[in-house]
Amino acid sequence: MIDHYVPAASTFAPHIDDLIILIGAVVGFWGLLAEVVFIGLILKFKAEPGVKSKYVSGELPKEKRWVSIPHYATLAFDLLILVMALRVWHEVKLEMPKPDETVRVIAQQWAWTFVHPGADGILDTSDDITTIDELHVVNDKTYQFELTSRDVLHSFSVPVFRLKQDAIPGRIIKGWFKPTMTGQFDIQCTEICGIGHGLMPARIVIETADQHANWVKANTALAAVAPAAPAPTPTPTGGMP
Amino acid sequence: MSAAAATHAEAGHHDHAHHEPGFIEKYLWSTDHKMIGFQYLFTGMLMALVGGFTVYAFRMQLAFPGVAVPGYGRVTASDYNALITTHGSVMIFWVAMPVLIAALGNYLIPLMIGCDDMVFPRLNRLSYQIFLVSAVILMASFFVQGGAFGGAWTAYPPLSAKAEYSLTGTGSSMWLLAVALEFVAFLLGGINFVTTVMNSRAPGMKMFDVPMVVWMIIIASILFMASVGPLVAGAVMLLFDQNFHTGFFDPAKGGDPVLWQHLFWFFGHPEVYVVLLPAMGIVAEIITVFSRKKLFAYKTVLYTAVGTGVLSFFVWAHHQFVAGIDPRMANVFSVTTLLISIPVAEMVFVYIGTLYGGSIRLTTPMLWALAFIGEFLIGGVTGIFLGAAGADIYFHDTYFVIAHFHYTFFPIAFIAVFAAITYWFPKMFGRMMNETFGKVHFWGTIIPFNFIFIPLFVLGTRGDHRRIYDYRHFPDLMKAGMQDLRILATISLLTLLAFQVVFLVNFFVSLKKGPKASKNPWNANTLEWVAPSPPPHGNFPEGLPNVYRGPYEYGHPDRAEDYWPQNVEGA
Amino acid sequence: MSTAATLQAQREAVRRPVVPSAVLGTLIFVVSETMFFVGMISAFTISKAGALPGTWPVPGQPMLPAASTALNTAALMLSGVLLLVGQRLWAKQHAQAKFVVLAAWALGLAFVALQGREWAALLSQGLTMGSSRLGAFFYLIVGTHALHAVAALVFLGLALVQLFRGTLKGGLFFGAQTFWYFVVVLWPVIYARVYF
Amino acid sequence: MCGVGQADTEWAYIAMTAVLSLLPLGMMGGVAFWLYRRARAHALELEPHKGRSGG
Repeated sequence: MIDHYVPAASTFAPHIDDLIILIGAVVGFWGLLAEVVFIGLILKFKAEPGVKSKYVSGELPKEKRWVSIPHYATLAFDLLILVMALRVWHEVKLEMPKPDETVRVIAQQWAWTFVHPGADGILDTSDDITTIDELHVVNDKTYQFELTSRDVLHSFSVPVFRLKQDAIPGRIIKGWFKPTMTGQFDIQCTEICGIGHGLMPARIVIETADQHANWVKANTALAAVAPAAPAPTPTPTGGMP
Repeated sequence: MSAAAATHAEAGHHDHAHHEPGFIEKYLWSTDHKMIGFQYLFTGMLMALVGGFTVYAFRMQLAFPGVAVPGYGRVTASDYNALITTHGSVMIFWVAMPVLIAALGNYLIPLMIGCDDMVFPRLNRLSYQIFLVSAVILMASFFVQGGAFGGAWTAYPPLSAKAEYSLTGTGSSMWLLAVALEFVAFLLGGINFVTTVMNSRAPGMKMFDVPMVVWMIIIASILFMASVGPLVAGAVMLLFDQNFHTGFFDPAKGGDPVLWQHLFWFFGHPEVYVVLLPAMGIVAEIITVFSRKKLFAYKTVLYTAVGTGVLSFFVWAHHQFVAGIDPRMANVFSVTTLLISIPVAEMVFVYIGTLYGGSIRLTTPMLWALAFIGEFLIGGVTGIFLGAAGADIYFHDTYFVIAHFHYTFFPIAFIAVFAAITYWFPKMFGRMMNETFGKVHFWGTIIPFNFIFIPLFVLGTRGDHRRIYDYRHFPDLMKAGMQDLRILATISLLTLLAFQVVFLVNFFVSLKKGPKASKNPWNANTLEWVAPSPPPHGNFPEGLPNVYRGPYEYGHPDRAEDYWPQNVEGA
Repeated sequence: MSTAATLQAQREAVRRPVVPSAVLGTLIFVVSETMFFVGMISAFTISKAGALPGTWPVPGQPMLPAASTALNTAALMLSGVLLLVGQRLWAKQHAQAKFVVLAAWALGLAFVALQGREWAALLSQGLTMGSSRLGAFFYLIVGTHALHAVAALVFLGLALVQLFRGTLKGGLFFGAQTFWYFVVVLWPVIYARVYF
Repeated sequence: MCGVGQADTEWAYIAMTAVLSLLPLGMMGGVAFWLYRRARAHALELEPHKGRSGG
């Protein structure tokens, strides 16, 4: 339903979609039922000359049932939704699978800086690749991200991953994702961060391992000989499967 | 002389050359609760125009980015932020709160509990004056250097704390000062409401004879007063951060930006129920009168309202699921958030149950009250998506959230208020409103309203996020059809705004030329209908009414008439 | 005019409240005020808990004089107790009441004065609102408390003047007392949380 | 586990949550209960000075 418009490109994205559909089904059914009963009652009991309204206090147990039964139904369905919602929540935010690689995401007014670990796969070494507004990851690899901000609050949102996390200056917040599809998608800042908030688009590029290796090689070489010859920026290919 | 003339003079601001002595004492310095209610009502209506104009300007920008908006000009990024911030703060703090609680509370409480005035009338006057000052400060912030504050109505630091981040140093301090003053005003008002209802009820009126709307305003006031303290503390701290270089919320100085969010939402969530409950109360009054039915399970409604109030203190962190708080807290707050759906849903069930077996008259106030139930239900059920932590990861800060809370706040701040104004207009101004105009306005508001926010639900599920002034920078958000949905929402908004002219015309023409209203045009039971229309100073010239029964005795089998006013003696 | 008279009589009959309106109003106000202080104190608690190791107490900043403030605290507590005694005596229309209340008021004034001296010392040692988080919170919380203390002393002073003139009514005295008790009861909480 | 900032502030946040949420309810509940008792005493036409110590 949602992935028709926004592709589901991470391992947990389909679970979030399923949860949304489940909630939609439950509340949609009950909400619609309530609306139908409500409108039905209005139509059925429209004033007619000579017909006096019924005198119902609603205090008798027999009458109260009309409220208390839906009340328990609400409780039961709430519990169902809760269990499902918290399962997904734990998967996305509380569990941390062993990452294959770590990327650093630094937000500031009004750009994203991404630090990739480079060929050795370790951050804070000399072959780290730093990019602005473009994050390169490999399909099917588990990533840990370290999110921070240089000035105000920002929020790191990748709609295709169904992932969102606020960035807080002075703190490093960790999270994870595992892409399941190659392609280029939006990264958005979803926390208002000043007048350039609407100008903070970034892209995530999900590549195959080979494409990524090429990109790493090109950029490492670029970094090493940077003053000499600015090599053409590699344009990673990749599209929707 | 009459209240109608008084408010007209106040609203029109052109009656200064008036022959009656002491214009200011009479209309601006009055301690009469009705006059103070009108002052709040008209200030609120004026601020609603400001809120309406801001939404017009930024919705036009969203539908037609970069094109000069007629009547405003080009909306720049900083304008856009100032407009959304002002829209949010004005609609909640300067429209919903003053109209629902202060205006209706001031006007209705003494009349409905059968007393002549509030117990602290001068405190009441002071409350309005502080409120007016706060509104003036907020409006003035548009004209200072840098313009009005643009950090959204939630004002998260460090953006709101430092001028070099927000670029609106003066504007953000003025915004904060205005909000803090506004809270002081409502604090004074709230003390008054609770004390009045405790101590000045008409002879014979027991606690369970108090009409539901009065109960709801009282519970809302208590909620407000118990939750506002931490936010005022936070506002003081933020003001110090802005102006005296303290570092309460500044991570560079060891402060904690998330702390503000806790202080803000600790108030911010109860605030939702602070405005919801009075709206629910208004609807209870109107649906009982126009379906000629006793309110289904009066005590249940009361208990669910108290239950909602209690639970509302435990749900606030659901605004912060992805804001960097401990993710384990989401377990607790998801549970409490879904639990609060139970009392609120129960209240809606009770109202639906009240309709059963009634003799329903679809007058304009009744249409508004019924629309409130129908639309609020949609707002309520869509909240479940956001309270469920797992789904909130995706929906947080998207248009889904916007659509959801407008499906709650629009019914609260406008639908319920229109219900209240059309219902109590005869009492307030002594004249009837025009029903045809009322119905045109009703349909002209309800239909476009749904066409504004249903597209926004769709946009939200497609990942459209909030507070972006130009979506053309985001390729994924400009996919097929998305801009069309934005245009649809904007055109619906324009339609909705246009139909408000019908209301204003109806309101002001009826004020002058409407047919005279009798004491009790709707055959209602509650005590305000015992007083003349409009009530004079002191409310009950024939003496305070004695109360013999609860407020909802409609269709009693022992009576020939289908209503039984609270003050009429009888077995 | 007879209708006005009957109305007045009726109002008197109606308003035989469970608790006087002044009492109830003050009580609600105090509840709100308590939440205001609790907001600040919990903010302080979080900020202190979030300090990195070695940054609390703030290096290079003076320590808060917890020991000498114990004296201020004692003065304030005694003032509260004396006011309670004064209230009892006043209720029994005892002649000594006014002197007891005066003593309570003077002790309250002493508290504010001693606090002022402490502030002057801290300021001269370099603890200001902008110098550190401790300074910011200290002056914010203790300063707000001091403002409340001054306001309460003003009201209590008014009541005291009326008491000596013999024109004191219950409403003012009750309001001032409630406010003063609030100031007194709040202080140990602040003292325990902020100074240590 | 991920997403946590400074671990030391956790207990403080939880304590703050508890205090901020429970205290107003406790205070309001206390006032309501006291009023209820006063009202009952009032209704029974007991001596008006009876409940005075509660103030």
